[in-house]
Amino acid sequence: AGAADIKIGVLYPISGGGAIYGGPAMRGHDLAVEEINATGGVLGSKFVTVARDSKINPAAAAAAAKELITKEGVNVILGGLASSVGLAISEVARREEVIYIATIPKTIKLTTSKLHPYVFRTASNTDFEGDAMAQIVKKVNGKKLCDIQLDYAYGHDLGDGIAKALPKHAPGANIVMKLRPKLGATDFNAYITQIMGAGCETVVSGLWGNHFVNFAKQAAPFGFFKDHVYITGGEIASHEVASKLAGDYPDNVWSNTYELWYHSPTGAHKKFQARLAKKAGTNATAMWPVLAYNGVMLYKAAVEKAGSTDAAKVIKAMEGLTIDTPMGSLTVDAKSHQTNTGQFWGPMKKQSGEAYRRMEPVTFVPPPSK
Amino acid sequence: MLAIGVEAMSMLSNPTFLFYQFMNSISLGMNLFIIATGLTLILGVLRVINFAHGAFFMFGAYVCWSTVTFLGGAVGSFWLGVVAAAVVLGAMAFVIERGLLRYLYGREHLTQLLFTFAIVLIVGDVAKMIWGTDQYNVPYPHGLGGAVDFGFAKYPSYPLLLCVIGLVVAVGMWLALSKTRWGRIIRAATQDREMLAALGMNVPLVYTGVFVIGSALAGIGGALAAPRVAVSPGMDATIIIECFIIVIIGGLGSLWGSFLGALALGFVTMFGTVIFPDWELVLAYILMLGLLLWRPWGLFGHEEEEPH
Amino acid sequence: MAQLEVDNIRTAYGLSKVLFGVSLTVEPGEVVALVGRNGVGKTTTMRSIMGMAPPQEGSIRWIDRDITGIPVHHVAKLGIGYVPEDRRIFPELTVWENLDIGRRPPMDGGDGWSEEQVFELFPDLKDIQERKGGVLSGGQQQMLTIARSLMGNPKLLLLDEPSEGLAPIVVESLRDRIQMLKTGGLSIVLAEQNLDFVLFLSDRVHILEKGEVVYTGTPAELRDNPDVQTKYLTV
Amino acid sequence: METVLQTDQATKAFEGFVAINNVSIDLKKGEKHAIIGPNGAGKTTLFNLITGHLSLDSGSVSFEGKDITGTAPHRIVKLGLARSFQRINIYPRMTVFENVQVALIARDGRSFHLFTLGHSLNREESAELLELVGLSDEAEEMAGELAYGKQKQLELAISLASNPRVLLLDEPTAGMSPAETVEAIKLIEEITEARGLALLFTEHDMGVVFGISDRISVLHHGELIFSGPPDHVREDPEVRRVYLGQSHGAA
Amino acid sequence: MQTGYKTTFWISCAIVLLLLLVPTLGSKYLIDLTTEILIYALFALSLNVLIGYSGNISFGHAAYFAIGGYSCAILLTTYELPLIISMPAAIILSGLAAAFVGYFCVKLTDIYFAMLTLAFGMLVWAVAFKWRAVTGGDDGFVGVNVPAFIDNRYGFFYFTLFVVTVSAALLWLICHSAFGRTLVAVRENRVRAGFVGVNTTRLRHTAFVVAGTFAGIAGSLFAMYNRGVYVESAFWTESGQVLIMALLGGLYSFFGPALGAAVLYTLQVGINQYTEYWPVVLGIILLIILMFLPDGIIGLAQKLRSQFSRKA
Ligand SMILES: Nc1ncnc2c1ncn2[C@@H]1O[C@H](COP(=O)(O)OP(=O)(O)OP(=O)(O)O)[C@@H](O)[C@H]1O
Ligand SMILES: Nc1ncnc2c1ncn2[C@@H]1O[C@H](COP(=O)(O)OP(=O)(O)OP(=O)(O)O)[C@@H](O)[C@H]1O
Ligand SMILES: [Mg+2]
Ligand SMILES: [Mg+2]
Repeated sequence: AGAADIKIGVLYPISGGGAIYGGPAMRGHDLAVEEINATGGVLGSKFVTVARDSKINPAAAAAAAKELITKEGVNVILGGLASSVGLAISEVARREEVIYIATIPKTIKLTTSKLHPYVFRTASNTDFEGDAMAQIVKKVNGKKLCDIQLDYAYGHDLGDGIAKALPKHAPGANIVMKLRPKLGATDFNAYITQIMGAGCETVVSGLWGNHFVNFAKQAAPFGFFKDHVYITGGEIASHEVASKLAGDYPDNVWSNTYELWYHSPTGAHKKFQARLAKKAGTNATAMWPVLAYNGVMLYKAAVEKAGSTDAAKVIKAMEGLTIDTPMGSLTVDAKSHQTNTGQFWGPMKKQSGEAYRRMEPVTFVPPPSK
Repeated sequence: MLAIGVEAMSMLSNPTFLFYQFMNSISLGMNLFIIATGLTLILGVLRVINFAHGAFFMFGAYVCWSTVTFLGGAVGSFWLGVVAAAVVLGAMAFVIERGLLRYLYGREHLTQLLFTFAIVLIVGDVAKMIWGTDQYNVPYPHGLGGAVDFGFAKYPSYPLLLCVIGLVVAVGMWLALSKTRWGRIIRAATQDREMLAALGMNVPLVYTGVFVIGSALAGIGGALAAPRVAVSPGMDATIIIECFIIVIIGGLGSLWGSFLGALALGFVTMFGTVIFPDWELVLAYILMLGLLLWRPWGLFGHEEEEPH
Repeated sequence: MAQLEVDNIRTAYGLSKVLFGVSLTVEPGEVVALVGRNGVGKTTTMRSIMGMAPPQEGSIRWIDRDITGIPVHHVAKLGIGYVPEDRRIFPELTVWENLDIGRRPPMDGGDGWSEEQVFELFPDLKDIQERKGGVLSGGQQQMLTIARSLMGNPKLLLLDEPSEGLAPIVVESLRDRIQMLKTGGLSIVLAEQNLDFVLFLSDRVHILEKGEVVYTGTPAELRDNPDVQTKYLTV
Repeated sequence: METVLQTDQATKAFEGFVAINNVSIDLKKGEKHAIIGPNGAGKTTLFNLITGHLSLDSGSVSFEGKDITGTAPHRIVKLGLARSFQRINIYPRMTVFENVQVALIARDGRSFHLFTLGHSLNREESAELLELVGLSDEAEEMAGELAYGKQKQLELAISLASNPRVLLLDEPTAGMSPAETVEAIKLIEEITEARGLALLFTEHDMGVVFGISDRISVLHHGELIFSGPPDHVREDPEVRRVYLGQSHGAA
Repeated sequence: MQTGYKTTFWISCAIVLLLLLVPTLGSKYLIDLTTEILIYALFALSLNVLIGYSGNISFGHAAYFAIGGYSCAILLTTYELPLIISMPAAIILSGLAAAFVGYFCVKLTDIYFAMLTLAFGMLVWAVAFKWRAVTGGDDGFVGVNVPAFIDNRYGFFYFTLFVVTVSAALLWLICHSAFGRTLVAVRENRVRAGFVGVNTTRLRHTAFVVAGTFAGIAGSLFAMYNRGVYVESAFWTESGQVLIMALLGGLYSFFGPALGAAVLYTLQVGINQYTEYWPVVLGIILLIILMFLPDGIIGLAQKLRSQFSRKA
C-alpha cells in the first residue's frame, strides 16, 4: 500500500452495433487488470480501470478520452475499435500528452502519417494482413482474383496492402475485379452475381463480422463456395463467427484470427485460456479479449521497466520493449511504435460430427520482416 | 478502377447476369416492402413517424432466432418463429400504445417522433439485456436453402419466396384497406379522429389496432429477414432509413406508393452498384432527392388541402 | 322523464370557463333550439353533451342513464348524432365513403337510413358520390355532414348551425326535411343563427348569454317578445 | 366608372369537371358587387382564381388594368387586393394583436427585416384596426380561442391590414348571429366607404346581399347566368328557380 | 413586454458573467465540458430558428455543422490561412450550402421537408466520407492547425464564449425581429401568411439559411476544439441528437434549446460514466420529459413560476 492507484482509461464501444466487439474486449481487459492486482500490482500500486463507451463515434470518443484525462486523471488510455475512433483518441493523447495504446484499430495511418510519441499499437495493421493474404493466394495457386472490400478506410487500406504484396508472393495472380460494397451493407446479391459473372476462381476480401455472415449466407444458395476459394482478413476464423455460423459456415474459406481457444501455441496461452474460460463461463471464448489483455500487459511491463508512470519515461521504456504474451513474445518497434503482432491463418474445415468449423492446420504468420 | 467499371458494365449485356440483377432487384424490393408496409400503415393513420420500426424489426429477428433455437431447429420451427415474432411485437406494441403513446396523439409531430426515438433507445437496450451483444444465425427454413433451377440459371429459393410473400402482403393490405369497412374507418381515422368518435367509432381501439398490426408487420419483416442476415445489435439502424425513404418516395401512407417505392429502391440499389459503384452510399438518397424534386409529395402523395 | 336532461353543467377549456350552469331538457320528437350571439356557448353545450368537452360540474342524463364524461363514441352509440358547425367531413374519403363511415343500424331494429333516402334529401350529393370530400364546396360539405350523421340513425341529433353556408333554396328544403324528421320521431337540439329557421322548427327556444340560459320560451312567446329579441339577439 | 378588377372568360376544370366556365365579371371602383349562386356553383373557385390561389385553365384576370394572370398570391396582395376566407383562416396560436401586427409588417415590406425588433412595430395601427372591427378587448387573447364570429372579425381585420383597394370576402357573415351580422355589415360598409374600397363578396344571407350590394352576379354550374342590380335579380325567374326559392323570391 | 426583454437581457448578462468565471474554478474538465456545451448550445439555438420559429423539422441540420467544421479545418490546415479568413469563409460556405439546399427543401413542408433535409444531409455526409483526399474520409480530418492564442484550454474557452455570446445575441435579435414574428405567423398558417402578402417560400428559405449559417459557426468552433472533424458529425443521428436537445429545452422559447443542449450533453456524459446501458436511461428520461413536460424544461419553469406568482 501507500502508492496511489494507477488509473487506466479504457474506451471500447459497449452500446449499439459495436458492442459485439467491445463487450468481449472489456472482458479481456478486466482479466488482465485482475491478474496484475492479484499479484501485487505494479510498483506497489494497483491498476484501476475507468471505462467509457467510445460508441462508434470519434467525436464522442474524443470527448470521453478528454474527460478520462482531465477529470479522472488517467495515466494511460487503451482501446478503440474503428480506425476513425483510434485516430481521434490518438489526437487527444497527443495534445494532452498521455499515452494511448491502440489495441484493435488497424489503420496504417496511426503508426505512419499520424504517428506521434504518445501513440502505440498492439493490434496488427492492414499491411501485415495484406501480406499474409498474398502468401495464401500463392499457396492455393490463385490466378484470377476478385477483390471485395468494404468501402471505408480499413477496406481500402487492406486492398492496397494486398495489391502491394501480390507481386512479391504471387506474381502470377491478377486482380480482375474490385468491388467496394458500403460499410454496413446487408444485401450482397449484386456483388455475389458480379463475382460469379467475372469468372474469378479466387476471392480476396476483408468483409468482417456481420458483413461476412450476410455475404456467406446469401452466396451459399448460388453454390458460390463450390466454385470459389475465399481468402479473407477481418478475423473470420475467430470463434465468434465460426460458432455462430456453425453449419452455415461455407467451405473453401481461408482466414485469420488473433487467437483460437482450441489452439495453444504456448503454455502461457493454456493458462490464459483457462482463466478466460472461467470468467466467461464457457470454454469456447472469443478472440477480442486477448487484444485488450495484451494492451494492459504491455503498459504494465513498460511502467515496471520505467519505474514510474511518468509518460515520457514510460514511452522510453516501451520503445523496443519485448513482453511475453499468451500468443508468444511481442516487441514494440522503437520507431513506428507498432508491435510485431502476428495472426493465425489457415483453411476452415468441417469437423467430423460437429457443425462447427475449425482452422486446420493452424499456421502462425508473423508480420513480414523489413 | 475505370477498366474494372467497364468490365462490370459489359456484364450487363450478359443475359444471365441481367436475369440475376433483375431478380436481385425484385427480391430486395419485396423484402424491403414487407418491412416498410407496417411503417406506412402507422404513418398513414397515426401520423407518427415511427423510428422504433427498425428496432421492432430487429426484435422480431431475435424472437425468431430464439424460437428456432428453442425448438432445436425442427422442421417448421422457422415459421413458428415468424408467428412468434408477430405475436411478441404485437403485444409489445399494445403495451407501448396503451401505456404511453396514446397520451401524445394531440401533440406535435416532433413530440411523437422523439417518443419513438426514446422507444428505439429502450428497445435496443432491452434486446441487448436479453440477447447480449453476440450475433446469431438463423438457418434457412427447411427446403429453402437451395436454389430453383430456371434452366438457363439458378436462383436461390428463399428470396423468391419473399417476393411471393411481398406480393401477398401488398394485395391483402390493399383489399383490406380499400374494400372493407374497417379499411375505410382506418383511413377516416387518419383525417379526423374526433369526428370519427362522434360517429360512434371507438377511435382509440382503431389506433391501438393499427399500431399493433404495423408493429407486428415489422416483427414479421425481421423474422423473414433473419435467414439472410446476421441477427445482431445494430441491424435496426440501416433498415429504418431505407424504410423512411420508401415511405417518402411512395407518398406518405400510400400502400401502392410504398410498394413501388420499395421496388424502385431495389432496382436503383442493384443496378446502381454495378453502373455507379462509387455512389452506392448515396444511391438511395439520390433516388429520393430526384423523385421529390420531380414529384414533391411522392409518387402517390399530394399536398394537404388548403382552406377554401 | 325527459329523453335528454342536461343539468346545470359548467364547462371550461383549460382555465377559461365557458359554461356557467346550463340546463335543458329534450322530450322525444322535440326540437329544442339554442340561440344567442357568437361565443355564448352554444357549440360548447353540444360538445359537452357529446363528451368532447366533458363538463367539470353538473350532469347529463340520456334515457335514464348518466352519460356525463363517458367517451365520445359511447355517446354516439347510445343514439346521439352530432353535426358540427365546422363540417368536419373526411377530406380524403369520397362522398359515398363518408356516408358509409356514418352508417350504424338503428338501435331498435328496423331498416334505418339508406344512401338512396339520404340522396333524396340532398339530391346535390347524388351526382358527386365519387368526389373526395375535401374538394366539395362549403355548402356541399354542410349537406354531407348532415347526411352522414343521419346514416347513423340517431334518436337525438345535435345540429350546430345547419343552415350556415347553404343557398336559400336549400335552406328552405332543409327546413322542410328537418320538419319531416321531427315528425318521424327524431329529437333535435338545434343551434342556429337564422331566427326564421328556429322559429319555424322548434318547440322550445333557449337563449344563451355568456354561458348561461337567460330566456326560455316557445317560438310564439319569443316572437311576441321583441324586448327579449332586441336584448339578446339583435343590437 | 373605372373598372378595377376584371376576369375575362375565366375557365377552370378539375379532372374534367368544369367548375368555372367562361366567366367574365368586373368590379368598378367603389362598387359593392355580390356573387351568389347555389352551393358548388363555383364562387369560391372564382375567388381562388382571382387571388392566384388556383391557376386558370384559360382566360385572364386583370387588376387596375394590369394583367395578373399567373401572378403569385403574395404579389397580388401587395398590389392591393386582399381576401378573407370562407373557412376561418387565422393564426390560431398567436394573439389577436399579433395576428394583425404581422399583416401590417408584411404590408410595410418589413417581413424580411432580420434586425428590426418586431415587438414595437405598427402597434398603434394594430390597435386601431382592432378597435375598428371591435376586438380591442380580445387583443391579448389567443386567436384560436375566440368564438367563431369573433374569428371572422379578426379575419376581416387581417385582410384590411394590407391597405387593399379591393376586398374579396367569401361569406363574411356566415356563422354570425344576426346581431353580429348587422354589426359586421355596418362595419364593412363603413370601411369600404371610408377607404373607398371596391368589394366583391359572396354570401348566402339574402338580407346581407340585398342590403348592401350595388350589383349582383349569379353563378350556376360554373356559368354566369345573370348580372344586374338587386331588384332585377329578385325578379329573375331562373335565379329564383335555382337559388332563391320561395321566401326570398317572393319578398 | 418591454420589461420582459429587459429581464432577459440582465439574466443573459449574469449568465455570461458566471461563465467567465468558470476557468477560475481550477478544473480543466469543467472548462472542456463548458466549451462543449457552449458549442452544442449554439448548434441547438440555430436549429430552433427552423423548428421552433418556422415550424420545419430538419433531419439534416448536422450537414451545416459539418460543412462549417470541415471548411474551417481545411482552410486553417491544408491552406494554412489565418483564422480571421478561415472562420468567416467557413461560415459563409455553410450559409451558401444552406442556401442551395434550402432552395429545394422549402418547396415542401412537414414530413416531406424533414426527409428532404435528411437526404441532403446524408449527401453531405457521403461526400465527406468519399472525398478522402480533402476530408480524410472516414478516418476523419485529424490535426487541425489553430492559431496560438486559442491553442490552449483557456484561450479557446474565452474565444468560444465570445463567439457563442455574440451569435446568440444575433440569433435573439433575428428571432424577435419583424422577420421572426412573420416566421411564426408562417409556421402557424402558411396559406394565410401568403394572403397578407408574405412570400412564405422566400421567408422559410431565409430562415433555413440563417439556421445553416449559425450551425456553421458552431461547427467551425467544434472542429477547432477537437483539432479534428469526423464524418460522424454529418450523420443523421447527429441531427437527431440536436433535435432532441432543442425539444428537451423547449421549442417555443428562445433559450430553451440552449438549456436543452446543456442538460442533454451533461446527462449523456454523466450517464456514460456509470453504465453501458446509457441508451435505456436516456430513453426513459426522454419519455418522462415527453409525457410530463410537454413544453420542455423552460415550459416547466414557466408553469412553476406562474403558479408561484398566482399564489403570491
Ligand atoms: N378550444 C377552446 N379553447 C379555449 N376557449 C374556447 C375554445 N373553444 C371555444 N372557446 C371559447 O368558448 C366560448 C364559447 O364558444 P362556443 O364555440 O361554444 O360559442 P358559440 O355560442 O357556439 O358561438 P358561435 O355562434 O360563434 O359558434 C367562446 O368565448 C370561445 O372563445
Ligand atoms: N380541387 C377540386 N377538385 C375537384 N372538384 C372541385 C375542386 N375544388 C372545387 N371543386 C368542385 O367545384 C365546384 C365549385 O366549388 P366552389 O367551392 O367554388 O363552390 P361555391 O360556389 O363556393 O359553393 P358554396 O356556396 O357551397 O361555398 C364544386 O362542385 C366542388 O365540388
Ligand atoms: Mg358555435
Ligand atoms: Mg364557397
